[in-house]
Amino acid sequence: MTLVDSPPAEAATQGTRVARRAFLVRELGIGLALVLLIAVTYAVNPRFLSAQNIKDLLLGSTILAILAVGQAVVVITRNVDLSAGSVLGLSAFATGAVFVAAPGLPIPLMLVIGTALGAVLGAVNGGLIAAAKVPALVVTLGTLYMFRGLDYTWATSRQINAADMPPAFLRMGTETVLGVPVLALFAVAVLVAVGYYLRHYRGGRELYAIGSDPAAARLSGIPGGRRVFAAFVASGALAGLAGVLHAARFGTIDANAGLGIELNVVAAVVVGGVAIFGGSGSVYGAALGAVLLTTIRAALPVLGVNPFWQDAAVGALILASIGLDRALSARVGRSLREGKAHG
Amino acid sequence: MAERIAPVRRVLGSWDVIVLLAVVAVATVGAFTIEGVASPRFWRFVALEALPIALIALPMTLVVITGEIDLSVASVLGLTCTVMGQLWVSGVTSLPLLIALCLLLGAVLGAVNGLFVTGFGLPSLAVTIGTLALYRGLAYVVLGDRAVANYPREWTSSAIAPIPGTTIPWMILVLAALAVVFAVVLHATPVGRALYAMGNNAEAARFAGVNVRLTKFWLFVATGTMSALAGVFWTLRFASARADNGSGLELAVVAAVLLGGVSIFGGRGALLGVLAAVALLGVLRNALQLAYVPANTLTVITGALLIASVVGPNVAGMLRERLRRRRSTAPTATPTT
Amino acid sequence: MPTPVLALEGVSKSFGAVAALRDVHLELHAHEAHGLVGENGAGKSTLVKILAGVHAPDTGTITLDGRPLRPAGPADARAAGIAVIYQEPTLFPDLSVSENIFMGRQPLRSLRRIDTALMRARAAELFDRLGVRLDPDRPARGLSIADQQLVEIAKAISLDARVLVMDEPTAALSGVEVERLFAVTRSLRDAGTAVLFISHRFDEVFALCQRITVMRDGRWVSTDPASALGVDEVVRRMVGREVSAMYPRQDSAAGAPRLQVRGLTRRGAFADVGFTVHAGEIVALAGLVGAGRSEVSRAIFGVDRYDSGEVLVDGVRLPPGDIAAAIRAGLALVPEDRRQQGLVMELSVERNTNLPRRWRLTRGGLLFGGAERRAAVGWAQRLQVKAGRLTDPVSTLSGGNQQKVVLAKWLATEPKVLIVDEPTRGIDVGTKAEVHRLLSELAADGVAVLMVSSELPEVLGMADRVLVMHEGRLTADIPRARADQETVMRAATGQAAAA
Amino acid sequence: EDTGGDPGSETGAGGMKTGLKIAFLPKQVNNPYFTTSDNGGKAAVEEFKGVYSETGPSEASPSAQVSYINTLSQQNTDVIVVSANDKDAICGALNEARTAGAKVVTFDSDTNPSCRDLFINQATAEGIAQNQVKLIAEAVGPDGGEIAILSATANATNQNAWIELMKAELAQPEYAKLKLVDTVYGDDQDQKSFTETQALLAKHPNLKGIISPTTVGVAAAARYLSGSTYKGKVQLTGLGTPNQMRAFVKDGTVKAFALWNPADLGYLAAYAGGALSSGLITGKEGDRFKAGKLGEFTVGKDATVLLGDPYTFNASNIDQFDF
Ligand SMILES: Nc1ncnc2c1ncn2[C@@H]1O[C@H](COP(=O)(O)OP(=O)(O)OP(=O)(O)O)[C@@H](O)[C@H]1O
Ligand SMILES: Nc1ncnc2c1ncn2[C@@H]1O[C@H](COP(=O)(O)OP(=O)(O)OP(=O)(O)O)[C@@H](O)[C@H]1O
Ligand SMILES: [Mg+2]
Ligand SMILES: [Mg+2]
Repeated sequence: MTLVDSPPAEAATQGTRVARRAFLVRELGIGLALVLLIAVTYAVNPRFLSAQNIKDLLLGSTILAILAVGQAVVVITRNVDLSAGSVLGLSAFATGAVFVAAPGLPIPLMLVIGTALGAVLGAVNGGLIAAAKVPALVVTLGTLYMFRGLDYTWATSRQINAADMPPAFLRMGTETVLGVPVLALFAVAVLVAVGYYLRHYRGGRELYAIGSDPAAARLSGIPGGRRVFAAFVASGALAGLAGVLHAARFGTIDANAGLGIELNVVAAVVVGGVAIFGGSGSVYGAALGAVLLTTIRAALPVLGVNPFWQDAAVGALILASIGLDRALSARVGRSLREGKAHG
Repeated sequence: MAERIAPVRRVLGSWDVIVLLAVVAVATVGAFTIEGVASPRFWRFVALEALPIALIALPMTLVVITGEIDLSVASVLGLTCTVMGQLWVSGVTSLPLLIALCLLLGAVLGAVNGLFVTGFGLPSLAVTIGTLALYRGLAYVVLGDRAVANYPREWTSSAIAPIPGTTIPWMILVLAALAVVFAVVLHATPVGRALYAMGNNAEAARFAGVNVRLTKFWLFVATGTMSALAGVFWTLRFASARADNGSGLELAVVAAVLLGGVSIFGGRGALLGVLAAVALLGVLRNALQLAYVPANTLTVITGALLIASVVGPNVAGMLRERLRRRRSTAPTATPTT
Repeated sequence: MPTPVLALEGVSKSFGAVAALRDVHLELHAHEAHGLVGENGAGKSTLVKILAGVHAPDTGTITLDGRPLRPAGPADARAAGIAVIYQEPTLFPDLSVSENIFMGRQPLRSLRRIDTALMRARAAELFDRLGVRLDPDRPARGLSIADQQLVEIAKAISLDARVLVMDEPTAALSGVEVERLFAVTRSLRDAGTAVLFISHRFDEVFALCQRITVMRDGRWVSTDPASALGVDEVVRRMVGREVSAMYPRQDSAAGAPRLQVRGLTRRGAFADVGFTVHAGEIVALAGLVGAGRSEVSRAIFGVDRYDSGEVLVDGVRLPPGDIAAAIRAGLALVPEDRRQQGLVMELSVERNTNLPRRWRLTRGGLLFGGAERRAAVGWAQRLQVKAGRLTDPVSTLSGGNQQKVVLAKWLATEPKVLIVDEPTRGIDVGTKAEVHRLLSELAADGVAVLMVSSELPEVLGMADRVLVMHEGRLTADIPRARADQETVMRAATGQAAAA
Repeated sequence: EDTGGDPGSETGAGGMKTGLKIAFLPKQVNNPYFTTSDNGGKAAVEEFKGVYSETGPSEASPSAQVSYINTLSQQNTDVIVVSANDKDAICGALNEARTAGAKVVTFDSDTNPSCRDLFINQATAEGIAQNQVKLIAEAVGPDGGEIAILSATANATNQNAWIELMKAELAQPEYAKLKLVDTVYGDDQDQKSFTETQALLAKHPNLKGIISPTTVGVAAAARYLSGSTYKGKVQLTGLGTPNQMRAFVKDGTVKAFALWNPADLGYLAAYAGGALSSGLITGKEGDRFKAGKLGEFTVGKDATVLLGDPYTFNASNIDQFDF
């Protein structure tokens, strides 16, 4: 026979309240940082919030935000997709090439084509990772090279200029609805859709489960392989979409589109409070992270920061924000344990 | 998980040997089919190119085995270069002193990484993405758009001077010596055992008296120092200190480490394989360049190799299972970052 | 005899060299709880995993209601109506407790969206039924092992399955929790569920089960009505020999003070804990689950820092929070959570055994394979670790054998002070007696043993003195002579004035 | 002196050897500007029956370029025509190649004179600086105002030389009304140049004009302006290719911009290399050589050959060009 127990439950619940509040703060923290940054910059130079500049900020964030959402979906499953930049590059160039071949192509169809291309490339990643059971970081580092190489080989230093693409398409890159750029609307739509799915659908929750403990996920009968595969297809598709939007916004496309952006994306996701080891975080946070990074880059010159200091500043910010995030989750952890303990 | 891991591990165990054979194969085939591969100059160039990557790959291997990663190495290299240049123009004219100061700087930069990772318990992937930007940024702060190039001839030539009677740069000997040190530490000392242990389960390692944080901290310091050494070599070889020196090198290093059979999850891998992988990438790249293969194709090949390096062993492992007609389906962790 | 709900016929399974199951058969009937007992490594969990669809049998058939069943994975088995509680908890630390329970089966509302409110409500219901007080919204991270096990149980019960399989569900539970579990299980059984129950505690098996199957070395040995069996008979069939005394405590003269703990305090865990363990003494640290005993032992060993107080070994003060120093001073801790804290699962038995004393095995600062192997072999044999090869990863060993490796690894350091947290949790009778013999031998050799245990018979059977903790404070120090159930219980529930 | 390979002995037009192995090594492949100039070189090499090849790194870094220089010298190339990513970093490799028998001609971006035989200068730095400042002054108009420069990478040799001279030029009394307030770097990346432009305008409310002496930068800046409210209010000029700029000249974003003809640049470089390797010239001041359709050129001091003055494109003439 064994001894008797009396679990201190009230303490526990009170502990978790703290926890939930802190998790809220998690996204809030980034939001506040963003507001603060904008406020300061505005104080220094009011033109920072001119209609034109706000539009530019939103436009600037759009592509990174879409990539970040896709990346977050993957990171939540305790994986990573380093090939996002190369996928964007391929799809952006494809957009131009297709328009050169078929100038009359309807724009929605083009969006579909780009997204589909991205999805296929994502499927390559996901297939290798899920079927061959190999680490995502290695595979996507490999496809980062391969996709970019294919892009180069295909483009053979051809550049596709604004003149080669339908004006309507390029207008989409700058047009606004009630001051909000069309592209930004794409980003918002994507964000809300993905966010809602992850929160309110079984498939979405299972992604979190897989990231939280892959082995346990398997024992609970979650089709880990299929889910991870899907996550990479999604990430690829979003990168593909981002590619088309990139073409619309920048008008000129060469094989270098999105070169080296992958680390920015991962940074945005991490800054956005998505745990790099999976299981926690939200796409909203990731998107916020993307907006924050873009705003910083836009604000530093306005603040008169010497261009040579800008990279340093961005690096410092990344460190600061993951530090903050850690501090918060540490507090959560403590509140949980002490909620459970005595004295 | 176990029954999947076991056979895979057996293949991986010999993986470094496989990579080594691949190097030999490429070299021999190249020597007969591609004009110039047989010549000593070819190997001199390969050596010069591989050196900085190899230097950084040594400590990086240990870092990855403990389950961490350092993406800031190339930025450390760049920052060291600029500081070296700045010191030189501002009148530090003793090479030993310059080198000492640079290595010190590297150690400090590594220590900062180490502090963030072990002190504040942040994921190294995130931290070093941050310092990747930070250190590169600081490099621009130091030299801005300037490039420092007016080093004494004897310095620059001594950096790439060959071993008397050969075409092989003498720095290879330095690399070899360092490689032996790292290999012994990793494979034949209690420290090495601890590295593998903490790479698999840091908590259990801690309960067994391993000072996980301190060990990792020093590994990051080592990585910073070696990156700085690579930076010094870089500066002297190209006789030019610029803020963008060696940008993007981190991926090359990580690629080599992974191709060398080190598990990105930590806990598995060997130094021999990594060095072989560095050589393989170097030889392959130069040989194909000689064969007029365009840069873009080389990029594709690098990627393909990387993927093969992980898919190969795993598929081999699965096939072994099939052969054993073990239709077992134990839980296998989905790949993690 | 009615046709069984679930039947295994000639099932075999081997992992590489290890034959975990050989031609095993088993029949589970509705309205019946079926006990499965066997030594560590007998193949119980493997059998469970085959029922759960985790492993596919190499040979043999499973039939459900007379129809052949070939689950492609856990999902299939669950769909077929088989609910399983695995030996190791399988929770998602980042997700809420209620989501953990309903993962993959969350109740839905319109547009196939998850009905969070309903899910929370159902979870709360389950916890009431089990008499557990847990906040369904609480993340699983940070749950004690006991609480984790309870969530697992809630998960299994929520399935309303035809067959309920439980692999050592009680290993981490305290008396009340076990009683509630049994109450619920009985009601399910009476409602027609077929139950398979695995445990190393015979009192539980006999209390719950009508039929008992014994396994040995992966083979089926016997299946009989519980009424027709006695504990001794079961033990004999399990072990294949008579088990010597369960508590072979030879008295050893208590020597000089070895471990001295003074005023140890850690905010939120324990306060002002002070005691002394002498050479050759076995001191038990008893108390309710959650009394803070593990915390104390962790603090002593330097895993956790403490706010005040001091720890001395042979009169020498230990630097707080420095495990390496503690080990050098001759301290050893067999931790509570062996998988997480005791072992490096992917490393070989050998590497695990040598880890704490890797420095002592060096020659000229270097390690040599031969020395390591010899060092490991000795202890593996002494504790009769069942493993294919010493170079196999520990993850391939059975639960109990993994525990033996943990013991081996610490005994190998030849400690002056040995702290064992729940030393026999999840260990079979044979090994249990073995472990107890080991502990008293060590004591006889002058080792000071501090034994954290929730099993009163073990406490009373082994200890020279019994320290009792209640809510993080030391409430009693009872010499062997006066130690009996009531005194310990009263102290543990805080009814006794501190001794 | 041994030319490394064995170019066919019989000499062709103008005493130029045939079968010369001439390799173009741009700052980076996948860059349209260099593709145009290299194709110019290709045409020339075919004219004098040489063997043309183009190779190079996919990212514009000196170290990568060095690797390709080494490869070329191992392939016993007769002439290496290179645009330097760094004026010092590739010197060692170039000299090693020269001792192995190759002739080195730099174009577009020079190295130290000590490590090449000839530099083909697209236009004197002075010429470019004067042209650019003149264009922006005309565009901004008589009452002047703040102007800024959008450059390529912070380390680009030629860019920095031009910027220095522009500053000198702006110091002239006739430009007193123009005030250079900022210099930013687009790293010759379309996207970065684009966002840098946008930052410039946010930072300097009174900005009247931008000079972007790089094809990538000026195109990006033009595209940003044409899609923004600043179109027409903020003037832009720089060095750009007609095909990239056509749209923006037509929609009025850009009044005029300049460039030499990159195809001609490559063409001339190839001929110069051929002449060197055929021993027709040695690269000393005063040497003269024929460059096919471009006629005769004279080697200036520092072994430099000047292509000519930058050519100014505007709405009236832009449609006559296609590159
Ligand atoms: N995944 C695996 N890979 C290799 N061998 C395994 C694996 N799982 C179990 N084994 C072996 O199969 C045998 C039976 O293990 P199992 O876990 O079924 O024993 P058990 O009866 O559950 O013991 P315990 O009571 O300690 O839990 C053991 O010898 C073990 O080493
Ligand atoms: N890993 C953990 N994270 C958070 N809280 C924990 C953890 N382990 C234990 N606890 C909680 O800390 C309190 C003390 O746990 P501890 O295990 O020390 O008690 P104990 O007396 O050792 O009980 P046991 O008999 O389980 O060892 C318990 O309420 C437990 O729920
Ligand atoms: Mg078991
Ligand atoms: Mg405990």
